[in-house]
Amino acid sequence: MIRRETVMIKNSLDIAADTVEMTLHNSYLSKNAIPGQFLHILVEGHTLRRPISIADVNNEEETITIIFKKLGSGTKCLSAYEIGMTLDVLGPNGNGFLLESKDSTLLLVGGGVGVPPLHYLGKKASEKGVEVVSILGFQNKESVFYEEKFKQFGKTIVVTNDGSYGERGYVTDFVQTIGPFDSYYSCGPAPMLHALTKKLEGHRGYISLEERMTCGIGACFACVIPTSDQLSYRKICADGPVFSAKEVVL
Amino acid sequence: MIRRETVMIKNSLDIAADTVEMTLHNSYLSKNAIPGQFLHILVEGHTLRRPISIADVNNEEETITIIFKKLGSGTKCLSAYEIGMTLDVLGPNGNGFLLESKDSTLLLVGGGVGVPPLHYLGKKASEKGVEVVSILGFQNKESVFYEEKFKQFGKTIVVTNDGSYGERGYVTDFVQTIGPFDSYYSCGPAPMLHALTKKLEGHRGYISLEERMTCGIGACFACVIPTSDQLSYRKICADGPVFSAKEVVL
Amino acid sequence: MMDLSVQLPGLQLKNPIMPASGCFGFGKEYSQFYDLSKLGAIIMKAATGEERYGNETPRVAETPSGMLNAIGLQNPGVQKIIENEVPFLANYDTSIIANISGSSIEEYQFVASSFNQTADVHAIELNISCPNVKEGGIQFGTDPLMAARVTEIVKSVSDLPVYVKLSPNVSNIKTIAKAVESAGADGLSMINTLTGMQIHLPTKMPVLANQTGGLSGPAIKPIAIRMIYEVKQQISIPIIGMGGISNAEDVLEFLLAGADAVAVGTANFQNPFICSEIIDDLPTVLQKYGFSSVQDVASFAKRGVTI
Amino acid sequence: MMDLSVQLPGLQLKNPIMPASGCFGFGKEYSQFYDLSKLGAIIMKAATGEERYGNETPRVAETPSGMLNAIGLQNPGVQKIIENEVPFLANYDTSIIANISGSSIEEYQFVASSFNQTADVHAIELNISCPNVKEGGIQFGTDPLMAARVTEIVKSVSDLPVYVKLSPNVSNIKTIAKAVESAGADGLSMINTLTGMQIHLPTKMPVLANQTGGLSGPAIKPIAIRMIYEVKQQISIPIIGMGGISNAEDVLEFLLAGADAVAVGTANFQNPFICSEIIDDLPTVLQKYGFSSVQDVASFAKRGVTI
Ligand SMILES: Cc1cc2nc3c(=O)[nH]c(=O)nc-3n(C[C@H](O)[C@H](O)[C@H](O)COP(=O)(O)OP(=O)(O)OC[C@H]3O[C@@H](n4cnc5c(N)ncnc54)[C@H](O)[C@@H]3O)c2cc1C
Ligand SMILES: Cc1cc2nc3c(=O)[nH]c(=O)nc-3n(C[C@H](O)[C@H](O)[C@H](O)COP(=O)(O)OP(=O)(O)OC[C@H]3O[C@@H](n4cnc5c(N)ncnc54)[C@H](O)[C@@H]3O)c2cc1C
Ligand SMILES: Cc1cc2nc3c(=O)[nH]c(=O)nc-3n(C[C@H](O)[C@H](O)[C@H](O)COP(=O)(O)O)c2cc1C
Ligand SMILES: Cc1cc2nc3c(=O)[nH]c(=O)nc-3n(C[C@H](O)[C@H](O)[C@H](O)COP(=O)(O)O)c2cc1C
Ligand code: FES
Ligand code: FES
Repeated sequence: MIRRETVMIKNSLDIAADTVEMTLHNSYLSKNAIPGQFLHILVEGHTLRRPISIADVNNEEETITIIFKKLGSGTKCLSAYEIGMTLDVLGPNGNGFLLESKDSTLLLVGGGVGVPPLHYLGKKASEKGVEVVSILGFQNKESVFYEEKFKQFGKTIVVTNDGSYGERGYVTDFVQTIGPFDSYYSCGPAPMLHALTKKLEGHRGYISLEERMTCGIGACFACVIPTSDQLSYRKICADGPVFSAKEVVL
Repeated sequence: MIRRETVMIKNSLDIAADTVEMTLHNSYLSKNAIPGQFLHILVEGHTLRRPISIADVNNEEETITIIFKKLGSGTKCLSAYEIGMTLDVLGPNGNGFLLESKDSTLLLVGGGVGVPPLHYLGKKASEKGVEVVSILGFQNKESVFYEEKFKQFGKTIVVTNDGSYGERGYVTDFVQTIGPFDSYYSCGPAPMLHALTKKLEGHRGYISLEERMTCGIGACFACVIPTSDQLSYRKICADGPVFSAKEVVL
Repeated sequence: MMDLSVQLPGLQLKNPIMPASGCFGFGKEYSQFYDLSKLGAIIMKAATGEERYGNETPRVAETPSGMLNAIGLQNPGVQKIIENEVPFLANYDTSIIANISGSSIEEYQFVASSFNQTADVHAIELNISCPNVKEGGIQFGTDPLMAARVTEIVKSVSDLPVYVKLSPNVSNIKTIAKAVESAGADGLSMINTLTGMQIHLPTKMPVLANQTGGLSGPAIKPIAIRMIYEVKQQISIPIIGMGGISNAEDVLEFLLAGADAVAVGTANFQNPFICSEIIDDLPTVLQKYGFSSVQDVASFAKRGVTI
Repeated sequence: MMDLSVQLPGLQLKNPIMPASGCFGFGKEYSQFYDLSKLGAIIMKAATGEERYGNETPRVAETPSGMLNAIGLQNPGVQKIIENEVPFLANYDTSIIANISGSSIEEYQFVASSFNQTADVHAIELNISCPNVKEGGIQFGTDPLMAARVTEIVKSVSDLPVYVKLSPNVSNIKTIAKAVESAGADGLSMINTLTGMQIHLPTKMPVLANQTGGLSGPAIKPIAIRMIYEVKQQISIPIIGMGGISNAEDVLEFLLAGADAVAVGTANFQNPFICSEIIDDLPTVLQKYGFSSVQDVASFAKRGVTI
């Protein structure tokens, strides 16, 4: 159930270019969040909340980790919050990734700030003994984060657009180099998801989408996306953000 | 000359009901401010700056003291600034009180948050060897501040509207009980200034006025007041806030 | 306990607070946060004759102290709303107001008469202020004659009281208000959003796929207050006020300006509990400023001290 | 150094930034903060035929991301402005624009012809959007015929280019824009303030002595952008854009919407250095979004990519 919770900032760290990792203490959220869900975060001086994915949960410490890029005024302002300060968040929002029970190998494909939700998913899958292979795409060397963490789950390929770190190119250039897998899970910019779902058309896949949001709980119709048959629609905030790759029109 | 300066909050103290004393470090302002001038303070999240009088200056420490009442959203927000934080202020604004060179006895009459500017004036006059008599009016016991400080300058009568501290009544009830004085200087709510200037009609007097301000530097015509002859006007922010009691229509 | 009740045509409100149309869906999502019976009323999202998909995304943008939206009246159509949404809301002890919209007089007529046969709907909010709604190229909401005509026709098919929701995008709101009052409106609802635009610098294109959208939130509050104040002096039907309300002080400001009840829109997105919290805070705020009930504020405003 | 220059009728601007009328007085106060020669132009405070005292105080109020003002055109009258204010500004290497206002066609005519004989004034901004300015009870700024008439008459007595300043308080800004263009306007200036009100809870009265006032500041920016975007497609004369500008990104947003130059109003009150700072920041911002000059942005906007 979505609740409005106060979270306390336990840590805030620059982990890559313009990229901040924040650790938030909150008992309810740490107990209830599943991978792929997001927090809807109120940032002082801003009308609308900002949706940010849950990148990790630590049950013992009762913390949730988020990772976000300083893009516009809201995320810049959020990055200026200091340790010890509190935030007003709604959460956990959205449906989250559901692991297929019979999967033995997963492919994770993340691009930029699409990487964070896949981290918590990979961790959960890995804990269940599923083999996790990851392809992580970033703009350049300075933007890379969490490579070591994904390596703990299994084989991890890092791709940068300019080749300044790892492989050069796009994540889609590398999905063929991976052995067989049962399902893929992906999050990243729309063009990446578009190319990826096309390339992996035969496979069972799940994608997490982004859209400008208002309520974040399914009430306002800000974040709809048409279903593949064009006959209906889904609300990304409430029916998603995770969809089966076949369900919606990208 | 008015400058835009960054000041550092060195101290912030609740000194009476909803009344905050803040000590601000800034070299330029401490060197240049005279009694009766004000700072035009930018408060985060607010379109307009807030005018607040200079209540004291410490030349050695290079600090300025302001005293303000938490009334609306701006002063509430200002009171939440913590020690070590900085403020963007314009200052010193306005003309300030000019001491008549031949005065040997001054009467200061302050009401509520009109008391602060008189403090710095009293201190300066006292340093020059002028005798200072003060009548300070407050709503009630909880609102009284700076009595001890004024007592250091000379005889001080504290008046509260409800009689919960000092004398009961209005400051105007006590101006007759004071011996002879050369000039009076007053700051406080408009009705008080109105009653006082009427009561002391024969005397040389100076009053400091308040009005809603925008620019605070004389450019926008927000804060005008008609002159006594009704033929002209003054800008409170730039021509004032201090006027000869005969100069303007209250 | 302070009496917050308000009597309006067709509406016995326990308090003057209701969520604004389009900012509360059909209530379901917010029912997980608090008991909807607490609300004075609920204004449902706009209903049209048939299902509508609405505009392309992005549909929303953030602005200083406000937001733009161009949802485009997405809704499942009046029949599905009556079948699936009204019964859910009818479980709560609160009044239900149906916001109706259309692209033609006939569509308005159809939607209004559909709700007319629905037991649990207490009033109609007639949205003549949506930018999508034009006939002969003119918006109903900006032309007094058109506004009066659609009001008359909806009144003619409706036994429910009709609150006409006015557009602020007009030169003279008083003329429109008087026109719809003469046409039989039981009340007014004001204001809807102001048309605005934001340009996205990286793409150099409007942020909203629809290019323009409706500006709402605290930014527009001074305009809402002015319009309500102006209109109140010209009419004798009640006004449901809205536009930027985000706390109980704002509610009192609207009541003093001449509103009889208020709706809260954009603020629900920032704080889903806002209507409930405002209802809790209202007695303290009224008392602080010397009022003993909501009716007391209304009488004060009527005595013409502010107006 | 990036080329920020803009050529407009009568105005060779070294950059597109100028303080907006009424928000910079006659420049003197701001000259203590920076060299006014840095500015593209200066728009002076409104001038009327005779000295005006303006409205009672309070004249200003703060609103969410904005403010209300009801200064009421206080000014020393056109003669004193020409004698005392223009010579001071003429010391600076910047263009001077005279904002003119009046209560009648005759007054406009008088003020315009007075400035016409003044060597140092480069253009006239014709303020038809001030709430005080009515003839026959109708504001010039909200009626296309009246707007055209006053434009024609001012043009007939003026050799200076005339920029007509439009009111946003209208149902259809395009109609007014086209009307004044046909009447001979050399350019437009938009937008003036939106009429608003705030009620002071302790006194239960409007904060402003004048009751209503003009809303300005970031709150109205989306409305300004929308109106400029709409109007640009209908006319071929240049637009000086304004309404809520407070940084260089805002300037680029206005240029992309269709403004040829911009004015900065309310932001001067928060930061007296704002125009100077925006001029410093503009090259970096233009570059960041791929532009090599202000002219480059204008060409881009004209190619119709945004418009
Ligand atoms: C379900 C979901 C999960 C997300 N998870 C993450 C994450 O883990 N890390 C991360 O860095 N980013 C994430 N994003 C994107 C993040 O929400 C935006 O980067 C952020 O809202 C931008 O805000 P801003 O104030 O910096 O930008 P501004 O451009 O100033 O924002 C203006 C408005 O647009 C919205 N907006 C702008 N860009 C986006 C976007 N890409 N998606 C949705 N809304 C946007 C803002 O929320 C705001 O309402 C997620 C988005 C969604 C929908
Ligand atoms: C020259 C001058 C010196 C002042 N010195 C002091 C002082 O030393 N200590 C002190 O406590 N107060 C002083 N005041 C009053 C102080 O400026 C106001 O109390 C303060 O601006 C209120 O702001 P707010 O956000 O709390 O109230 P709000 O009501 O939220 O403010 C809304 C707007 O109204 C203006 N405003 C409201 N009340 C006043 C007022 N009384 N005078 C001027 N503007 C007002 C605010 O500046 C703001 O623009 C002085 C005022 C002036 C003009
Ligand atoms: C996302 C959104 C959707 C809206 N949908 C509708 C609608 O369907 N019908 C309607 O009459 N008004 C609609 N409105 C307008 C609101 O009901 C309200 O009049 C306006 O937003 C001003 O109030 P606020 O500032 O409190 O939001 C919508 C507003 C928003 C922000
Ligand atoms: C205090 C004040 C005084 C103004 N006086 C005038 C004026 O005399 N003539 C005029 O045409 N516009 C006047 N305006 C309107 C501004 O020039 C400008 O059009 C408007 O404020 C929008 O810009 P902004 O949001 O940057 O302030 C005034 C605005 C303010 C805030
Ligand atoms: S953001 Fe409101 S429905 Fe998704
Ligand atoms: S506040 Fe602008 S002239 Fe005084």
